[in-house]
Amino acid sequence: MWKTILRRILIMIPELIILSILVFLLAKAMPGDPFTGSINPRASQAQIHHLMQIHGLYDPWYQQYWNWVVHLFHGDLGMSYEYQEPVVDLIKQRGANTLWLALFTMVLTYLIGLPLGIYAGRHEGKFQDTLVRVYTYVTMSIPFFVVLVIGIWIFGYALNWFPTSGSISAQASGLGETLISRLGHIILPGLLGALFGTVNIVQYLRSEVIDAKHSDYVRTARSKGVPMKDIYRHHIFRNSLLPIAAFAGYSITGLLGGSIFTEMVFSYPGMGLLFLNAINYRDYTVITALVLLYGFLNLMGTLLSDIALSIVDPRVRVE
Amino acid sequence: MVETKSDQFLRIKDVSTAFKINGQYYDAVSDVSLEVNHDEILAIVGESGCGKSTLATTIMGLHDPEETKISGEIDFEGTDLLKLDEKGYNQIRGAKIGMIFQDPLSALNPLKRIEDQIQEVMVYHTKMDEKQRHARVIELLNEVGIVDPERTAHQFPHQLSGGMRQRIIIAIAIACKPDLIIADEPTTALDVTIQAQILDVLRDIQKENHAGIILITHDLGVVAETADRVAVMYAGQIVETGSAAQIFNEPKHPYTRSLLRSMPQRDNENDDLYVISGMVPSLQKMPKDGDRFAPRIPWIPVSAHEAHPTMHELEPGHMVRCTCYQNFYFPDQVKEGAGNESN
Amino acid sequence: MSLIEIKDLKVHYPIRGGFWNRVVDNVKAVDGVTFDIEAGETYGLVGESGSGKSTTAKAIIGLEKATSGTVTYKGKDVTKAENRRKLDYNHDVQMIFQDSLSSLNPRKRIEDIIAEPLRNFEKLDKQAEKLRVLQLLDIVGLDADALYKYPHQFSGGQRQRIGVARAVATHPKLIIADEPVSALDLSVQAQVLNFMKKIQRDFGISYLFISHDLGVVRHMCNNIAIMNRGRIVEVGTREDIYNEPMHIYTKRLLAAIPETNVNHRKEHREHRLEIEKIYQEQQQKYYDKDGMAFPLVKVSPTHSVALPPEEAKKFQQQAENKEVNV
Amino acid sequence: MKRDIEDATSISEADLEKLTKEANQEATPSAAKIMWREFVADKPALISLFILIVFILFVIIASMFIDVPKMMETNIMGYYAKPFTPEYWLGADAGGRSIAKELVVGSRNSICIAIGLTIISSTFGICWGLVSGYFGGMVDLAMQRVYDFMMIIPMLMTIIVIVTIIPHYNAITLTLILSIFYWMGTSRLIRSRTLSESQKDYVAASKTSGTGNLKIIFREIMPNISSLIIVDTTLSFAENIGVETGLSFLGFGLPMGTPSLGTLIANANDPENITGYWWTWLPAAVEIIILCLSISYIGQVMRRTTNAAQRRGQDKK
Amino acid sequence: ACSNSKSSNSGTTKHISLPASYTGSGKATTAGNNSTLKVAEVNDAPFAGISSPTLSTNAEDQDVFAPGGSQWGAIDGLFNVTKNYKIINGGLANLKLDRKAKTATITLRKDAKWSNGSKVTAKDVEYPYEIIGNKNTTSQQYSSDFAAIKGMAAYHAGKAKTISGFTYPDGQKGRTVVIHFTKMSPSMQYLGNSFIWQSVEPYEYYGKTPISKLASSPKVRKNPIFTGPYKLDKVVQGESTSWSPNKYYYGKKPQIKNITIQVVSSNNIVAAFKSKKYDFAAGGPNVVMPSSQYPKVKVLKDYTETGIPAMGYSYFGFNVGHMNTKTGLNVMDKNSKMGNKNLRRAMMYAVNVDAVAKKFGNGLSWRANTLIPPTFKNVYDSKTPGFKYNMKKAKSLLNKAGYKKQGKWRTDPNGKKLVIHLGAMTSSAATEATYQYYLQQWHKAGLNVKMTTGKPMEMNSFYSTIQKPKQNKIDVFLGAWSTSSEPTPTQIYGVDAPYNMGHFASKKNTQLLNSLNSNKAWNAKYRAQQFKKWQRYMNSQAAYGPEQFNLAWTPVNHRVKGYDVNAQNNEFWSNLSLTAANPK
Ligand SMILES: Nc1ncnc2c1ncn2[C@@H]1O[C@H](COP(=O)(O)OP(=O)(O)OP(=O)(O)O)[C@@H](O)[C@H]1O
Ligand SMILES: Nc1ncnc2c1ncn2[C@@H]1O[C@H](COP(=O)(O)OP(=O)(O)OP(=O)(O)O)[C@@H](O)[C@H]1O
Ligand SMILES: [Mg+2]
Ligand SMILES: [Mg+2]
Repeated sequence: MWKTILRRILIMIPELIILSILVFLLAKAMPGDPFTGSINPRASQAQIHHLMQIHGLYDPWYQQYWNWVVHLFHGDLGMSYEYQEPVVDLIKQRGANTLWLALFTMVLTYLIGLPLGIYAGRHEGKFQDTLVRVYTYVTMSIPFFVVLVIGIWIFGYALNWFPTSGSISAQASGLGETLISRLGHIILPGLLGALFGTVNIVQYLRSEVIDAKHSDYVRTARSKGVPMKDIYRHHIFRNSLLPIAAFAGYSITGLLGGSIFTEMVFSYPGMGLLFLNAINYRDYTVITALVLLYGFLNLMGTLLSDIALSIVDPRVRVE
Repeated sequence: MVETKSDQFLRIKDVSTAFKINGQYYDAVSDVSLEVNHDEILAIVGESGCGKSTLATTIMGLHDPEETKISGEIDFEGTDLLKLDEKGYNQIRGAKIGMIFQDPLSALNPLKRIEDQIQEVMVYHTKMDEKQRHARVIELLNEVGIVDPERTAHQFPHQLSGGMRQRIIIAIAIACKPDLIIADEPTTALDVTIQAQILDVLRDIQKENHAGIILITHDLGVVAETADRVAVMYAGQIVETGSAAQIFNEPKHPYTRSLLRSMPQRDNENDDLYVISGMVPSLQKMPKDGDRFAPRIPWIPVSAHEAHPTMHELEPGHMVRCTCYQNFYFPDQVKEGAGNESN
Repeated sequence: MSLIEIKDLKVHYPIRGGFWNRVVDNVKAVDGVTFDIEAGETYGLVGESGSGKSTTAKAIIGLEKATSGTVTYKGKDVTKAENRRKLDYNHDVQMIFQDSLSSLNPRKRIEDIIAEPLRNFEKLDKQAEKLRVLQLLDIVGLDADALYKYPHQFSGGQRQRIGVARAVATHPKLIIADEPVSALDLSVQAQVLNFMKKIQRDFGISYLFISHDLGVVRHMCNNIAIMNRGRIVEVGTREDIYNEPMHIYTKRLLAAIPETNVNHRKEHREHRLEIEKIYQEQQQKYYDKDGMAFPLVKVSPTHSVALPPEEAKKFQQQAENKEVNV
Repeated sequence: MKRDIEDATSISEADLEKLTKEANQEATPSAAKIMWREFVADKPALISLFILIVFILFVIIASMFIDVPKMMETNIMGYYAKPFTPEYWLGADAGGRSIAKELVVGSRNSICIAIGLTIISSTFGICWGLVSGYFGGMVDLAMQRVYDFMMIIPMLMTIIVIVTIIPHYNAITLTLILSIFYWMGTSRLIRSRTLSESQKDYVAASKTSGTGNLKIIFREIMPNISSLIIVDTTLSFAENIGVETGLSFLGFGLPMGTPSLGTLIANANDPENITGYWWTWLPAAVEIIILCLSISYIGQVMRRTTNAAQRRGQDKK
Repeated sequence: ACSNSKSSNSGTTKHISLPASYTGSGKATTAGNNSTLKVAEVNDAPFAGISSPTLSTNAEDQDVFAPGGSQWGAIDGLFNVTKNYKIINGGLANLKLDRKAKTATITLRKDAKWSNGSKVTAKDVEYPYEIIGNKNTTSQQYSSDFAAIKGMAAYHAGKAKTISGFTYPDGQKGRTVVIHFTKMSPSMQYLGNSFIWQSVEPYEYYGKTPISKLASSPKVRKNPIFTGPYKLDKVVQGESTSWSPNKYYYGKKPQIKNITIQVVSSNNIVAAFKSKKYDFAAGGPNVVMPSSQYPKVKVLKDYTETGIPAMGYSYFGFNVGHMNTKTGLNVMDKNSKMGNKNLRRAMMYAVNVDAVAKKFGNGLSWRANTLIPPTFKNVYDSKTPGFKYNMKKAKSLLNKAGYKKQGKWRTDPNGKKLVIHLGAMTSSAATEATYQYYLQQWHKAGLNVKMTTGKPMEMNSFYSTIQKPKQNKIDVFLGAWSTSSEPTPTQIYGVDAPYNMGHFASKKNTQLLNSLNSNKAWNAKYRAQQFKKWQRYMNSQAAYGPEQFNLAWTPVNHRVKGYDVNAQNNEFWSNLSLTAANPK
């Protein structure tokens, strides 16, 4: 088991290296530089050259890449040009926000999705099932950002139930108030994200439940005299839930991807918004760091899922 | 061989099972009557699609009531199973009737340990505590011939070979010492050597528990080796029943005779085998009336068949459907080389 | 000269493991198999599940790469792909599969299925091709209206016959039949077996007939090889095997065949249990310390058995003596 | 004893025509026909199909009659004109451009991108999956590594970076860029099906019949997973409409002067526009919802058809 | 309240005039003043959070930390000013310029204190210069003008540890600093000039933090100290700041207990005002409320719109030369495509900026007539006509200059095909619509004008193209400048200015620009006169054509009293009070 994980991690390393080079080159290939954007007539061209030199932006790319890698190993992802702050600190702040939102969304997603999927599967073909399926159909057909825009407008502005921007209210002080304020800011985006994100879970779970329902081992269980409701509990739910639980690793990465839309619409200062800004400001260090980080998270997500699956499913367990 | 009434603990009377296909019901099992006695193995044989499994699952009450229509009477130790509700059935399934399925891999929950799967049946039908149940599991595994029961109990289905899995299924079926065991093709997926072992196990269990066994198979060899009584099924109907000796030594119904004749045996080593022309009709194409086997013996004139075939008792315990057996002959016995091909 | 000679054929599958996922061991699916098939005969290959029958068949026809050993056809080693190509090997050697449904492409019409080898090996024009397909259908006893149907519209026996028609299409010299009837009902099985015999009579084809049903093998084959754990433990004529089985494994296998004679069922069972007991006792003796069978020893001109070394010596001496005598 | 095939049968060239005719009468309807029947049986799906086809045709034909550069010209007088006027019957946007016309052209652009993206990425994904799954071994291993690598690339972010790098991008380049990142799902699906399909005996039969690898892949295996391909392609088409739209919403989609459903919906970025100038975004949003709903409905029907076909295949075993 | 731009005259067109101040009716209440003033910072990205005006590079940071200074744009500001941004006494420090000695003496007031209670010292006045000039600084403020301070160049090159041009008559901890210049400039009298830095930095408080690390240090980001009326309570990174009165503030006592400034994206701002989440938008005279939102905001009953002409303008630039990289001077190319003055003028006349402003500006923009924004009333030339739409004139100018029509398009005077490329940045839909409009107008005049890449350019691509010393991809471009409170345009249009991206250079231009900083210009009248002369000259050359001026505006909630963004209001924050506990 541990060996497999370790081997997987070893395989990850070259992938990460290639990704980092790719990302680095892509970022470099973007037009403009971090300083032209904040063009200030008072700053002389010489000063900008000076700044470019300090930041090593005139070096050949491999040199820059090498420097970057060396720093990376010291836990230093460089300075954000725009924010004048170490990228690590920046990502820590924003990452915490995104993580909050992502976790909250995920919890909600599963809280909504699991019962719904099971319910639909259990009542396959009945009215309730049709209702759930209509919900999944419609949600699936609306682009995520339309959901967000309509959601923020109704609940944020028209009804004024939820805050519409930021991650915390400016007035909140003290631990309790801070927590409540933070929660208040992620409820709406989290809920919208969850409503959207449940679709896959519901559909997957529903068909898993239906498959399990018709499986031979359920027939065996019935022939043992196990009442149907216990069969659901001990056999069907368990067997259909486990693969889904194992896929949680993947769904985290999915959520992180979706965060770009959520954060943009809700002006929520997380990594997605940071990325969009970094793109506009040509904040290379931030761009490379973020893409690499997301790549790394993707990797971890798959790894986690694999591990979870092998724990959960004896068939893929490695002896 | 006349049995007293009390020995017949399972009496199936005029049971029909119909499946709903495109809104209409079609009989897969029609008017089947059978008895099973204590201490006996009743084999049901027939080609694929004859309704053997359907009959078995009907007895077990495993059909979805919305998709099937079942009529008749299944008297099991004094209760009519078909009148039971789900709750009542659950007290019988596993406790009084055990079932063994054909595909031993898919019949086990892949995510549960062997031990848990065997224990489950005890949880619902006995008052044993965890410890007792474990002891019983080990006992059962020994009984079905598993060499290292403690280890096996702890394993998952995929870690076992096909023969071992089938033994587990048997262990589950006999865990509560049921009076009746229904084994639906328990050895079809297995090698001959393992098949022999499994059949041995079944027989031993039956002896020990005085259970009755319904053994479903299409392998006549298996029947000949194990069955006390045989019921031959064709197209949802029983066409012949009798003791093993009656069926194998004096087969009467054309279908039984055809089946036996199509087996490769020592005495027909160098000849062509006999081939039954045509095939089992699908449910929708099942003839409503008359002898269902008639289309497959076209050289026998229609007049030889009964219009509404019924069972005829030839000897005590030996029953045959339709009187056509009296006029039956194999085509090559009259005309050389005719009709041994078909499609 | 034999039609095809298989010599010391080995097929090993690597088992990967350890930290670097390197090959740590091999599954010896086939481990040194030697036999010849004569023209026009049916050669039986019997053994329990996993003994390597299918793998042998696949290696012979070229679906599986042989790890070592040779398969000699027309004087060339056809384990090499280029030799197969040069000889148009698959024109002469064809295969019938166990699962008739899976061996016919469900998306192709019968015409295209049967015509496939024709299109590859004999460039016929459209009309001639269709005619040939119709003739083949006729040979296997199917009507012309099967031409544009799909495999799933046929019964198992009919499908297996379509498989035979395809195999026969190029007029091959050898057909390898890997458990052609194990999935079929009794009556259908009879149909197909009859059929294979008829074709053999008509075209003089050889079969490599693989099965684990000894009853069927007895019905079909002249020469039989018993396989166990990747090796052949006993070879001989039908009579050799059925009447004088010498290897404990063969004996056990034969004893396990269900007997249709109800009257002797008790005796039969006792016999089986006895053999089983002997098997459990003598098993050690008949296999080397790796659990593999010993090399074959000739016990009669037609009969060879993988006997343990001590017993083998006896026979070897006998043979030498005979040679001296001659 | 040895005979030729001709000798073993009574059928000769003379019977050919008669027998062919006989065979034709018994010929089984093709899969396409079965699918069509399924559609006819399912009225909502039929309506969906009808809507979709008519809509796509309408959009493509109608947009031919629209002079796009002229349409995209600013008409200062029409600034946020209200809908249901003779000139702007769906109103106008901030540039005084007719929403109705933009909708037609935008739909065409979005749909064409989605079609292009679907065709390119699906074709690539299918070929990739087929080759990888069929050959297995080292080929598969190497291809899987590439796949793994593609999977860890944060897609949306990388697309945004690439879009900002390319100075002169248009609908075609955008489609190509997107295609780089949207083949993996398909390829995985196809690969796993190909793997199991390759194990089946008919592939072995083809090999022993002397058929070449490529022919086996594309003529034997591919038709067998065609139902999967059709369903997957349909569903990814629906998804792909959203891809371009989402990017345009973020501001990294189609360039200015090329309207798309996404640029239209992006009008809703301003919550005030949602009510104030609802006509600027609502029609596009409704259109997307209807399109995607119809497509997924069609996809469901196709999925059902293929399942039924499979079931039918297995029943007679 | 007074409105500065009421007068519209020949040079400009009509536009909405908004008051620069607002006072809600009723009396300020304790409940109101004890509540929180909610200010919205309109920005699509989180702010960077650099509180130091010396280090920060963007307007958002200046805005969210504004209560740390007495006025907008004057965090830790030193000086009070007049309505023309002329420095006067009475602020944190007084300024005395000595032209003969070439010194500037800055004297801090006695009660000048940081919000942590420590004294503002002379060193604090000097420290910004060290930060700006430091070799490893992250500040982007260093300009060539600083070299006029003695020793600055040496310090900037890393040759000296200190800047020798600073002396402290009563020690570094004292109250007086004398800056020694190599030359004096009349612009030194005005706030925002590029010789004298306008704010202080807490030297002691920063302690040993190296200058290169200053921008990321918690002392700048998390717990900065200020000299203004409010002290910072909390900063939520990138999102909001909250403030309470600074008891050490030297000036007028602030009345409101709490202020929060929170980032709101431009898309959401109207909806936010509609649901009364904010009192007004941050930025004061530089507030950036999109003009497209004006009609939606105008209808809000509980808000009154205020506005002031923005310190900036947009313009058309024509590429007429290149930058000689050796000498660092811009050179005009006589034969360049846009070298013909009449062609440029014709292009200016062909576009109806009035119409554009009216339609897209919602009345908040108007056609600019010159390259100096009207806020600077003393130097702004309202009489210059600019380029009022006149297609006839445009055509005749072209005809006269020899741009004859051949087929659809005009050719250049040599009969060669003429294709002109317009470079413009991606922007709002409305702005991009105006690009299309301009193209249409030029086409009507017979000029084949195309967008450089066929579409608006992304900002970075735009600048990297146009800032090349020599380029021929962009012939005409649309740009915008915001100016500091001292509008001398030398660094934009000077012969050595790198931002003179059209590379316009002429003797007359150099001469006029030099005269703005000449000795004579100490005379305000002369200076104003030269400013106007320059404006007229630029119009006649049309190398840069003014496009639009606009109002910086914001709605102000009716509970707010004393909102006044006029320059002379040196106590912006202290003058504010509230009449209710929540926005009405
Ligand atoms: N759930 C069902 N719905 C509709 N038809 C069914 C169903 N189950 C079985 N059938 C049909 O009923 C008939 C009898 O099926 P059954 O499985 O009982 O046959 P069997 O004798 O057990 O055959 P096998 O030997 O193949 O197991 C077949 O024609 C089958 O197609
Ligand atoms: N591709 C493979 N990789 C690894 N092991 C394999 C592979 N194919 C077959 N084997 C192993 O080789 C052995 C022989 O398999 P083979 O299929 O030849 O047996 P068989 O005699 O045909 O059995 P059956 O009767 O079940 O068809 C088995 O143990 C099997 O697990
Ligand atoms: Mg069955
Ligand atoms: Mg095999």
